[in-house]
Amino acid sequence: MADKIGIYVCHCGSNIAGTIDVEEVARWAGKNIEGVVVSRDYKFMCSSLGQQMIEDDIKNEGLTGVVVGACSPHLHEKTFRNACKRAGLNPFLCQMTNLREHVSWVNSDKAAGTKKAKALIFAAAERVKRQKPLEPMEVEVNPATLVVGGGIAGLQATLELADAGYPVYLVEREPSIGGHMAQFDKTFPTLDCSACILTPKMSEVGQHENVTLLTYSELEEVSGSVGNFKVKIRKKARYVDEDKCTGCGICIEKCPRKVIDNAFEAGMGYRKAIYSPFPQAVPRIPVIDTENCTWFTRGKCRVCSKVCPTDAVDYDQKDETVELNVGNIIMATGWKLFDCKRIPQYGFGRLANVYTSMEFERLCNAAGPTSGKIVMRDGKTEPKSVAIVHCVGSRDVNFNPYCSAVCCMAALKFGHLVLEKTKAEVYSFYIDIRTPMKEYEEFYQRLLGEGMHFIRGKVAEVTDAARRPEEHGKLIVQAEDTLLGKQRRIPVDMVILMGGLEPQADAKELGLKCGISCSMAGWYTERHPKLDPVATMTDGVFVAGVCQGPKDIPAAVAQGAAAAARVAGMIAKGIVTIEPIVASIDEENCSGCRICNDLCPFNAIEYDEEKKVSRVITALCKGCGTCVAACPAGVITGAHFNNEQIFAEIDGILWDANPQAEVEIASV
Amino acid sequence: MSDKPKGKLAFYWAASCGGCDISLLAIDEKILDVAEAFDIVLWPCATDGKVRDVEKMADGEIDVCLFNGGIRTSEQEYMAQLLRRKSKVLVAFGSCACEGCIPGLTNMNTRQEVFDTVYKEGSATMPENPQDVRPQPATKMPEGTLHLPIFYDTLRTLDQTVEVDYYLPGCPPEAENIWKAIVAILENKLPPKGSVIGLNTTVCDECPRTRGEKKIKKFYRTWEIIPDEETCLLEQGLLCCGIATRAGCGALCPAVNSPCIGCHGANDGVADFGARLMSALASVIDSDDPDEIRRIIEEGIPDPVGNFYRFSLAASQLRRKKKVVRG
Amino acid sequence: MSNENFDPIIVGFFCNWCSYRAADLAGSARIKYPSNVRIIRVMCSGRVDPTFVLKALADGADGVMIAGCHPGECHYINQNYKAMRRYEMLKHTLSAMGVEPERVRLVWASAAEGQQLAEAIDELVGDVRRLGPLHWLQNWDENGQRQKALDDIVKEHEEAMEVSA
Amino acid sequence: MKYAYYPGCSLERNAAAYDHSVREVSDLLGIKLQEIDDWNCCGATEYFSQNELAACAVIARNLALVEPQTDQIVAPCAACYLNLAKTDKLMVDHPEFGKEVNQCLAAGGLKYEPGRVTVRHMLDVIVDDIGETAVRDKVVRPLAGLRVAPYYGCQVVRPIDNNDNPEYPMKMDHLLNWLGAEVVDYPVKAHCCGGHLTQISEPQAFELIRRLLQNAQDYNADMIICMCPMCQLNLDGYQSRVNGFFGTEFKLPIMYFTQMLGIAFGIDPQKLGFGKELVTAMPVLEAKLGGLLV
Repeated sequence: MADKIGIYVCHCGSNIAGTIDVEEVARWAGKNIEGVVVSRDYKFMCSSLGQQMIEDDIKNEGLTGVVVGACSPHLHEKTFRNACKRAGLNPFLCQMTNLREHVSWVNSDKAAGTKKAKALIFAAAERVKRQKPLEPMEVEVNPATLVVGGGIAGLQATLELADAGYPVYLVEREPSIGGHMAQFDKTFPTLDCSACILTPKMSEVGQHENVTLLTYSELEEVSGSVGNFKVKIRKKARYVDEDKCTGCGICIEKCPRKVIDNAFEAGMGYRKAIYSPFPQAVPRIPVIDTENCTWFTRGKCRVCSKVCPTDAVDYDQKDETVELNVGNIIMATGWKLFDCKRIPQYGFGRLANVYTSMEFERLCNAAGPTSGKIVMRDGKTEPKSVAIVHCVGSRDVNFNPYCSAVCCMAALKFGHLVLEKTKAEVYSFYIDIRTPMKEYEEFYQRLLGEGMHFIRGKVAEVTDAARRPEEHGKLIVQAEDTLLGKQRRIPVDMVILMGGLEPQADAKELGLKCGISCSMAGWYTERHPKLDPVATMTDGVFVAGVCQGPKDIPAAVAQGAAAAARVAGMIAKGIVTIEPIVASIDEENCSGCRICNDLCPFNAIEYDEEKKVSRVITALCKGCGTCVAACPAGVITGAHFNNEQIFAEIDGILWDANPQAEVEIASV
Repeated sequence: MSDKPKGKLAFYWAASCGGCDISLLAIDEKILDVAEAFDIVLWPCATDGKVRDVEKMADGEIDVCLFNGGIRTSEQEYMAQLLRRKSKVLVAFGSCACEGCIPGLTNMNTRQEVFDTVYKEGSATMPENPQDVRPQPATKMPEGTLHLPIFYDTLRTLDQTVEVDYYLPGCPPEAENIWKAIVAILENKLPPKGSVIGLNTTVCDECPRTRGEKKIKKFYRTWEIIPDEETCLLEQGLLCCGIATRAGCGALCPAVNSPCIGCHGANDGVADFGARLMSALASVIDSDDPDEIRRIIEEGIPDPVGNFYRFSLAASQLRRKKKVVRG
Repeated sequence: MSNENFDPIIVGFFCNWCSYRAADLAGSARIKYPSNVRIIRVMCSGRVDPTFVLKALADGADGVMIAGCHPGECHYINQNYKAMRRYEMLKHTLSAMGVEPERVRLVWASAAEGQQLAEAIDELVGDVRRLGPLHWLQNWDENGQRQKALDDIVKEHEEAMEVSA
Repeated sequence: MKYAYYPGCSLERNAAAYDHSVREVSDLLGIKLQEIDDWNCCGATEYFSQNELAACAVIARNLALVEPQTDQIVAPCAACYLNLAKTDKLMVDHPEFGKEVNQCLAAGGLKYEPGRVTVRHMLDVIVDDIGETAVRDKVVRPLAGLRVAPYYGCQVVRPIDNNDNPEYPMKMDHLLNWLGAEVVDYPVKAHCCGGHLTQISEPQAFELIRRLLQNAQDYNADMIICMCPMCQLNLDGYQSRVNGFFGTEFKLPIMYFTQMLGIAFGIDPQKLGFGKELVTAMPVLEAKLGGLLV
C-alpha cells in the first residue's frame, strides 16, 4: 500500500512560530517528502479543533501515518495517539516530533530553527512510514499485595489495603513489626509518646483478617510483572513454633544468657538469647539468637524448651521458603543510621560519653535501659551539660551530601527532653536549623525560649584533650561560631551526634530484585520526583517511607497511604494495560549464542536448552532495547524501535547533510 | 536438466585471491553437470574467452554470471558494468564480491600508501626499484597511448558498483553451497532478488561447543591461551566471530579449536557486521568502570578493525579509514 | 582550517527517560544552545547500536551525541552501563578508522539537568566545529579520476573493435 | 622493593637521626633506597607563597632526576613529601602549568612527565607496602610496656590523600602496635606543632607546642613519636623554652617512628641516631625496656 502521510506543524501560539517559520516547514514538507499527501500548520494543534482536523484527514484522505510537529511527546503523545485512534488509525502510526522544547525554545535564530525543524519533520515522516500498528496487552491484576517493611510507612499501607478488603502480605526482616518508630520515646513536635500512637496500629495489623504477617523474613526473589508477580520469601528459622507459642514470655524470663542488644536497644541495653525485641512486639513470638544461645554454641542448656508450657521451642527448625502470588508490591524498607564511627574526630566509640541519636532515644525512653533517666555511661551521673551535634554524616561532601530532614527536629526534641528531665545546659551545634513543616518552627521558638543554646558552626572535633584546667575530665566540643566569627570550645559532659539517615545496606540489591533503581545516594527512584513520588519505573512496584528519601513520620504515613491508594485503584480496575513496546526474538534464526541472556535486568530473556534458542518473555520485557542492540545475529527486534525505523529516522534527519542529497531531494 | 537448451555462464575474477575460481572446481565431478547445463562464455582463469566477445553480446544474453572479487581498479569496474549489462542473473560470488574481504582491508590505506609500500619500500614482487618506477595510467608510445587501468583509493564491493541479484558468501564459498546455488539456478528455484543464498543463522548454530551466559573480563589473543575444546571459545575470552557470522561452513574453525574469523559475513538485514560484533562483545564485558572497560578493550583488542571487519570493511558503513586531506 | 562558518550537523540519540527529558527541561527553561544537535529518541541508551552512530557518520553527520541516565539511575536499572561499554568499544574502533573520537560523545544527563545538557551540547558543537567537517562521502570518491578512467577504457575498446572490424 | 630516595636538607642536619634510622630500617626490611643524584632543596613552605612556578620548578627538578626505571620516590620529611606530591599533582591537574614548569626544567636539560613518579611517605611505604606480617617478623625486642603517643602533624595526612583518615589518622598507631608498644589514643595527633611560628610569634608557637606535650603527659605517654623533622624540632628543641615560658616540667623525649622500629628490630641505638635528641630518651627506654638496649 502506498504511503499516505499527513504532516501537522503546530504554531503553539508564538511558542513555536516565533522562531520557526512553521508555514514554510509545512509547505516544504508537503512538496519534498515522498508519500506526504497532506501537510498543514495550525495555531494550536492540541486544541479540539486541531485534533479534529487530523481526524478528518485520516478519514477523508485515508492517511496511513501521521506526523505531528509540536511540543514534547511526553506532553501530548497520548493526545494525538488518541485522536488517531478515534479516527480509526492505529495510535502507533502517529509520530510526534519535538519542535518546541528541542527547537524553538532553545534557539533564537529563525533560519537555523526552521532548518532543524525540517530535519526533524523529515525524520519523523521517514520513520512513520515504517511504523507498524501495535496493540497494547491487557493482564488481570491479582488483588493480593506484598508490602516489604513493617515500619510506620509499611504499616500504614498495609492497613489501608486490608481495610479496603484486599489481602496483604507484610514482610518484615526483624522479629517484630514497628520499625524505628518503636524505638523512639517521643515524637516531634507534639511530644506524643511514640509507642502510644504506634502500638495500636501494630496490633491492628497483627490481628487483621486480611493481613498475613511474615516477620523475621526476607524478600528473596521476585519474578513476573505488574498484576502477576511471583515472590519468594525466606522465613528465617525462629526455633519457636508459631502455631504453638502463646507469647507468654516465660522462656525469655528463664533464659540464662544475657546479650547486648545492638538492634532495638542500639547497644544500650540487654536482651536474652531467646528474645522478643520489646514488650509490645507483634507478633509476640520470640526468636532464638543462635550465635549466642548456649544450646546452639555449646550444646548445653535447653532451659527454654524445658520451661515452655506448650512445647513450642523447636531447635531443629529450618529456614523456610514461601512462594506468594501478588499483583503489586510496596517497598517500605526504611533506613539505617549513619555509622558515626566514620567521623573519628567526633569520638564515638572512643570517648564514652559520646552518644548517637539512636542511643539517646533509648536513653530517654521510659521503657529503655535506664527507664528514661538521662545519665552518663556510668549509669548514674546526670550530665551537667549536653552538646548536640547536627548534620553528622549529612550535608557533608565527605559522607552524604543530602539533608537528612529529621535531625534538626529530633535535636530540638532531645534538647527539650534534657531540659525537662535534668538541670543540664544544652548546646546545639548546627549549620542551619531546618523546621519547614507544620508547627515545627513554633517548636524551635519554644526551645529558644526554654534556654537551649544554639551555636551556628560545624563541629571540628569532640576531644578529651584539655587545654585549660576547667576542661579536664570533660568532652570539649570545638567549632567555629560563624555568627560570632570566633572559635568556641565548649566543655560538656555528654555529646549527642545527630547521625544522618542512610539507605539500608542492601537497598540496592533488594531494589534490583523487583526492578527498581536507586539514586546516587541510594534512595529508591520514584517515577517522577514531583508528580509521581510513590510509583516507580517498574509498573506494579511502589515505594513508601524513608526508603525513597529522608522524611518524617507524617510524610512516611502519607506516602504509605498514597502507595496503598494507587494499588487499590489498580485492584479495583482489575486489569492493567502493558505498552506493546517489547523485544522479540526470531527463534527460527536465533543460533543460541547466549550473548543476550545476561543482559536483561528484568530477567525477560530465557534460554531454551532443548531448542537451543533464546526467547523473550513478553510480559516481563520493559522494552529498553538493549538486547536488540546487542544481538550479534540481528535476530532480536524491538517493536516500535526497530532498526529499519531508526535507520529511516537517521536518513531523514540528515536530509541536508550531503550537498548532493539536497539536489536529489529538491528534484523529487 | 539436459532437455533444456544450454544456458550461458560467465565466471569472472576481479580483486580477489583466486581462491574462488579454485573453489568452483571443488564441486568435483559435478563441474561436468555444470558444463552440461551451460556454455561457459567467459572464465579467464580456466577457458579462453575475450572481453570483446562479451561486448558484442546482446544485453542479457548471459544467463548467469558468477562474479568474484571486489572492485579495485577502473578495469574491474568496467567489467562489472559490462557483465551486469550482459547477464540476466549476476551473483556476487564469495566474500570479496559480497563484502570486500581481505583485499578490502586495503581501505585502511590510500593508493599512495599502497604504492609506496609495494614500489618504494620493496616487496616480494619488486625487491628493488631504485628509479621509483610507478604504474602510469597513460604511456605515450610511438604507436599511440597505452592505458593502464587506474587503481582506486577505495575498494568497493560488487553491489556498491552495480546491482547484484544474489550473494554467495564465504572465503571461499563451500563446495556444497556453490552446488546448492547452481541447482537453485538450474531448477529456477531462486529466492527473491537481493537474497543471500544460504542460511540465515549464525555459526553458533552449527558449533557443537557448550555455551552458557557470557561475561568477559579479559580478551585473549589466539596465541595467548590453549582453549578448552568443549566450551564456547568466546566464553574463554577468545574473540570468536561466530556469534555474528552467517552459518553455512559447519563451524569449520571452532571445530579445530580456532575462533571463527567471520568469512561468511553477516546475517540478513545487518547493516554493519563489525558493529554487531562490537555491540555484542562490549555488552558482555564484565565491568562497570570506564577505566577498566577501556583497559580490557585496549589490551585485548589491539586491532579492532582487523578483528571486527576482517572481511567486511569495504561493505561497512564507513567503508574505509578516513583519508587525510592533503594541503 | 578556519571553521568559524562551519555549521556542523550532529545526531543525538537520547534516552526517553532522563536525557530526552533533560532536553525538554532545557527548552522549558528557555536555555539557549546551538541548534546543531538533532535528537532521535530511543527508549534507553542501551538501545543505541554502534551501527546507528556509524550510519549517522557515514550519512553525513559531523558528530554524534549519545545521552542516557546517570550510571546507577537508569530507568532500566543498569542498561546505560552497556551503552558505556559499547561507547568505549566504538571509540576504540573509530580511532583506528581515523575518526577523531571527540566527534562521538556519551553524556549522562538526568531529567533535572537541562542546563548541564545544554552545556554539553555547546561543548560538543564547539569541539566538532574546531575539528571541521567530516563529510564522509568525500572519503569514497576517487578525486574525479574514476569516470575519466572508465571512459578511457570504453574508448580504447571501441577503437580496438573498430580496428579489428 | 626499590624506591628513589629524597632525604631533604633537614635529614642532613638536625634530623640526621631520622635519616640514619630510615636507612638502617630500610636495609633490614629489604626496602632499596636509591638516593637521587644531585638532589636539591624542596624550598620548604615559604617558596610556594612567593613564586609558585619557581617553587614547583625547583621541586620538579628532583622528580625529573628520578631514574627512568624507578616510578616511586620516598621522602621521610613531611614538608618534602608534601611539596613533591603537590608539585606532581599541580602538573597533572593543570597541564598548561605543567608545560611552564617543564620550560623551566628545559633550561637545565631536564623534563618531567607529570604523574610518572608516585610520591610516597616513608610511613606509607612501611605500613602499606611492607605490611604487618613482615614488620612483626623482624621484631626481636618488643617495646612492651612503653607508652607512646603517635604524633602525625599536619602535612602528611592532608591535603594529599595517603589512604588514612586526615582528621584522625591511624597508620602510625597500627605500626607502633605491631612493635609491641602501648599506643595511647592521642587526640591531638594531627594538630599543628606551630611550624615556623616559633620564628614569628613565640607565645603562639609555644602554646601550640604546650598543648601537644600537655596532652601526651595527660595520657601518661612516655614519649611522643613523630614523623616530621619540623615537629621533632619544635617539640624537642623548644621543650625547655616552653617549660620556662609556662612553668611546666615536661620531660618528654620526641623520637622518629623509624628510630622505634630500629630499636624493636634490635639495631644498635647508636646507628639509629639515639642521643641526638635534646630531651634524652635513654632513661625512659632503660626504665621501660630494661637492659635490652645495650
